[in-house]
Parts: sequence; structure tokens; C-alpha cells
Amino acid sequence: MKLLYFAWLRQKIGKAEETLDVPAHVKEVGQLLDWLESLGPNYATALKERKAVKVAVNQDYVGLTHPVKAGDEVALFPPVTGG
Amino acid sequence: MKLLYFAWLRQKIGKAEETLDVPAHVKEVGQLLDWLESLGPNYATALKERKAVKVAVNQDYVGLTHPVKAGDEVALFPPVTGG
Amino acid sequence: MTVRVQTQDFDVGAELQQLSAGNHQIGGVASFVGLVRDIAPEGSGASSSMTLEHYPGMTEKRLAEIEAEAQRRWPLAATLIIHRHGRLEPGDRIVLVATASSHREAALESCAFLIDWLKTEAPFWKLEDGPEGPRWVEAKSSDDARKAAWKK
Amino acid sequence: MTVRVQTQDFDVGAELQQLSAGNHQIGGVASFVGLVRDIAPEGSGASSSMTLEHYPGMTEKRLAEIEAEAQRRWPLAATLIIHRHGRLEPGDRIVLVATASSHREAALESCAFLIDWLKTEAPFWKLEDGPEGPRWVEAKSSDDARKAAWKK
Repeated sequence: MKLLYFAWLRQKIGKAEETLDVPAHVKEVGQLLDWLESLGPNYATALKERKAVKVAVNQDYVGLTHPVKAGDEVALFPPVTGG
Repeated sequence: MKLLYFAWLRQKIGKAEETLDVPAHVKEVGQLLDWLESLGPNYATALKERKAVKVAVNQDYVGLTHPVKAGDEVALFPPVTGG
Repeated sequence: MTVRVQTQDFDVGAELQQLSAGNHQIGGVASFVGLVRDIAPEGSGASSSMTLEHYPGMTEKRLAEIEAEAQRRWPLAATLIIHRHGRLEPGDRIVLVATASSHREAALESCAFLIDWLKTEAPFWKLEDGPEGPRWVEAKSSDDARKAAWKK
Repeated sequence: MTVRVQTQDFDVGAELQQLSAGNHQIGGVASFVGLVRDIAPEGSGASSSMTLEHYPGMTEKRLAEIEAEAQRRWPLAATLIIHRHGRLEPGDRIVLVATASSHREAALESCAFLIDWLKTEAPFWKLEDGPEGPRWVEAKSSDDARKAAWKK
């Protein structure tokens, strides 16, 4: 699974992207965030305030119960501020 | 009193402007329109449909009871269609 | 606040550039450009020109009053109205309305307000060269309705 | 329908000209230009630059979807969105949204709709050089409210 991080999520996690082998029990976005939090204090800090984390799967906005699977592009970022 | 006519009111009356000595009993816009109608068939035709005649006195929109006096600039025109 | 009534065309990019030039508190510039539509029937080979008549003096006065009303209603850093008169061809620019503000909402709403009010208040009249000869364009009740909606 | 995401500046006049070029059914072109505001305290002598980060690929996709939604809601002859990313200085253009229609109401409303939706949907993030160092701009609840108002 390809993970992308933007803005302060990128800064807190300390990388812009990575490819991870996600365990079999991770089937939804919410489970993915829980698992990422366990990877280290940088992830835990970045994902602490869940309301501030937006998720896109294959470039579409999704909710916490959206399914994720190997091969997906999953992006995590704060609320957008362009325009 | 200086009279100005625009658009189809100008065409129907047959002139763009004129200066008229208005009789003393003409004190309001409505009375002015009644008096103008009496000046000839071109005026009568132009002013027949009163709802389609807008009036400005000294370049401000006014209603039929607005006072008029010698020296005023009175313009008659159809509803505007710019922009 | 600027109002110009002229026969010449105008350069939209240059006008918008100038509206915000030097003021770095401006966050947004909204604009509306009105163009002459070709009302000749398709395939007729004809093209519909038009002539815009106006009331010199009152036009500038009304446009300045409409601008002042917009300035009262919204926090605007700059406003611009340019309206042409005389003979115009299909595709020609007729009018430019532009507003600049630190707030996007103020710029967008006041721009719509200005063109809606201009349509019903500014003394211009369109004479269209239709297929059956010149014809004075009739005012639309929908324009009055749009203006009235701003009273709320 | 055109979407461009780029680091370079754009020529507003040329873009608006091209939007309506050759289509004489277009009666109005509405546009909004977003500019970088200087947030440095007055008299500080400082100037506040910013850096716009985005999500390449998803940005273009979301902007195209927002344009398509506007086309579904209004009769539009043409639409354009240009959004810059990278480093920008106060007064620099950030975004241009433009819509062209035979109807002025459709052009004005869809232009406001596009910028409102873009603000809450397009994956861009602003990093401002504030007086106390770089700071990620926080999303405004008023932007969400403006977007939500279009659902009605």
C-alpha cells in the first residue's frame, strides 16, 4: 500500500511517502490509522487529533469505514487551505 | 424647462431634446406628461403607455407626483436595458 | 472608485491588474464582463450588431451612486465600472464590473450586486439590428427581480 | 472545461479573452482572482511570503470534478480554473476561476460556486512565513459554511 502525507502531517511523520505492507486485519481506513499510530511516536503525534486528518483513497475523499487493500494509494492530510 | 427624450421615446417624439415654456398649472411630473400629450399626435403616441415611461428630474429617478419647475432638466425614457 | 463611460474598448487584464496594484491587503478580485450576443438566426449568414444609447451625465451619476451603495454594503478596497456606448458587434465587450476586497465573499457578492443594479438603474438602451430591422431591446422583468432580491 | 495547476503566473486578460473567443452566444464572463495577502504586521518592514503545497494528480482530478458539477448545475459555455503552487509573494496571483454563459446569472453564480468548492475540496495547503516563522494556515469554518450553502 502506498501512503502519502501532506502539509503538517508530512512534517510530523517526517516523510512525504512510503510503501508499507499492511497486516491482513487492516481492512478499513479507521483500522489503517490505528495501525499507523502504532508504528512510532512520530505517527502517534501526527494522527493524535483524528478530526484534523482527512483521508483520500485512490484520490477520492473517503470516511473511516471505507475499505483499503494492497495496491491502494492512501493519502493523509489536514483540511485544505488553497484558493 | 429642458426636456430630453431617449430611445424609442426620442424616435416617436421626433427629437432628442427641446426647451419648453411650461404653463403655470403644471407643477408635477404627472401634470407635465398630460400637458406634453396635448402638444401633438407624436407626443400622444409616445406617452400613451405611461407604465413604459420612466422620468428623471435633474438626473434623478422620480415618480409622477415629483415637483417640476422652470429650469429643471426633465428626461423621459423607456426602462433601461444596458449592461 | 472609478466609473468610465466610453466608446472605446478596454483591456480587462490591465484594468484588473491596476485595480489591486500596490494594495497587498486585497485577497480577491471579482469581475464580470458583458459581451454582445449574436442574436441572428443560426445559418442565416446575418450578424446582429447593436447600438447603445445613453444619457450623458445621468449615466455617470447613477453608476457612481451604485458604486457608493456597494461600498456601503461591503468592505471594498476598490471598485471599477466601465460601460461602452455607440455601435458594437457580436463578441464585443459592453461592460466591465470589478470589485477588490480582502474578503472573497465581499468581492463576489458586490460584483454581482453592481451588475444587477446597473442593469436596472443605469440609463442605457440597446437598439439591436435584428433580422427584421432595428429593434429596441425590452427590459426584462427577471432583471427587476434580481435587483429587488438585493433589498433583503 | 480547462484545469491547470502550475507554478508560473498567468495572464488574466488573455485567459478571459480566450474563454469566450469565437463563441458569440456568450453574454457574460464572470471571474475571480485570488491574491496573496500580506499578513506581516504593518510597519514591521517584514513581508509575508507563502508556499503552496498540493497533491499532484488528486488536485487536477478534484478540480475537474468541481468543474463538471458546475456544468451540471448551470448552462455554461466554458469554464476555467488555474491554480498555482510553490512559493508566492504578497500581491501574487494564486488562483483564477472563470465561467462563461449566455446568461449573466449562470456565469456569476457558477463562478462563486467554483471558488467556494475549490476552497474546501482541492488538496492545497498554504504555509505562511509569519513573523514567528512558517505556519500552516488553518482551514476556516466559514469556508465550510459557504460550501454547504450550495447544497440547498
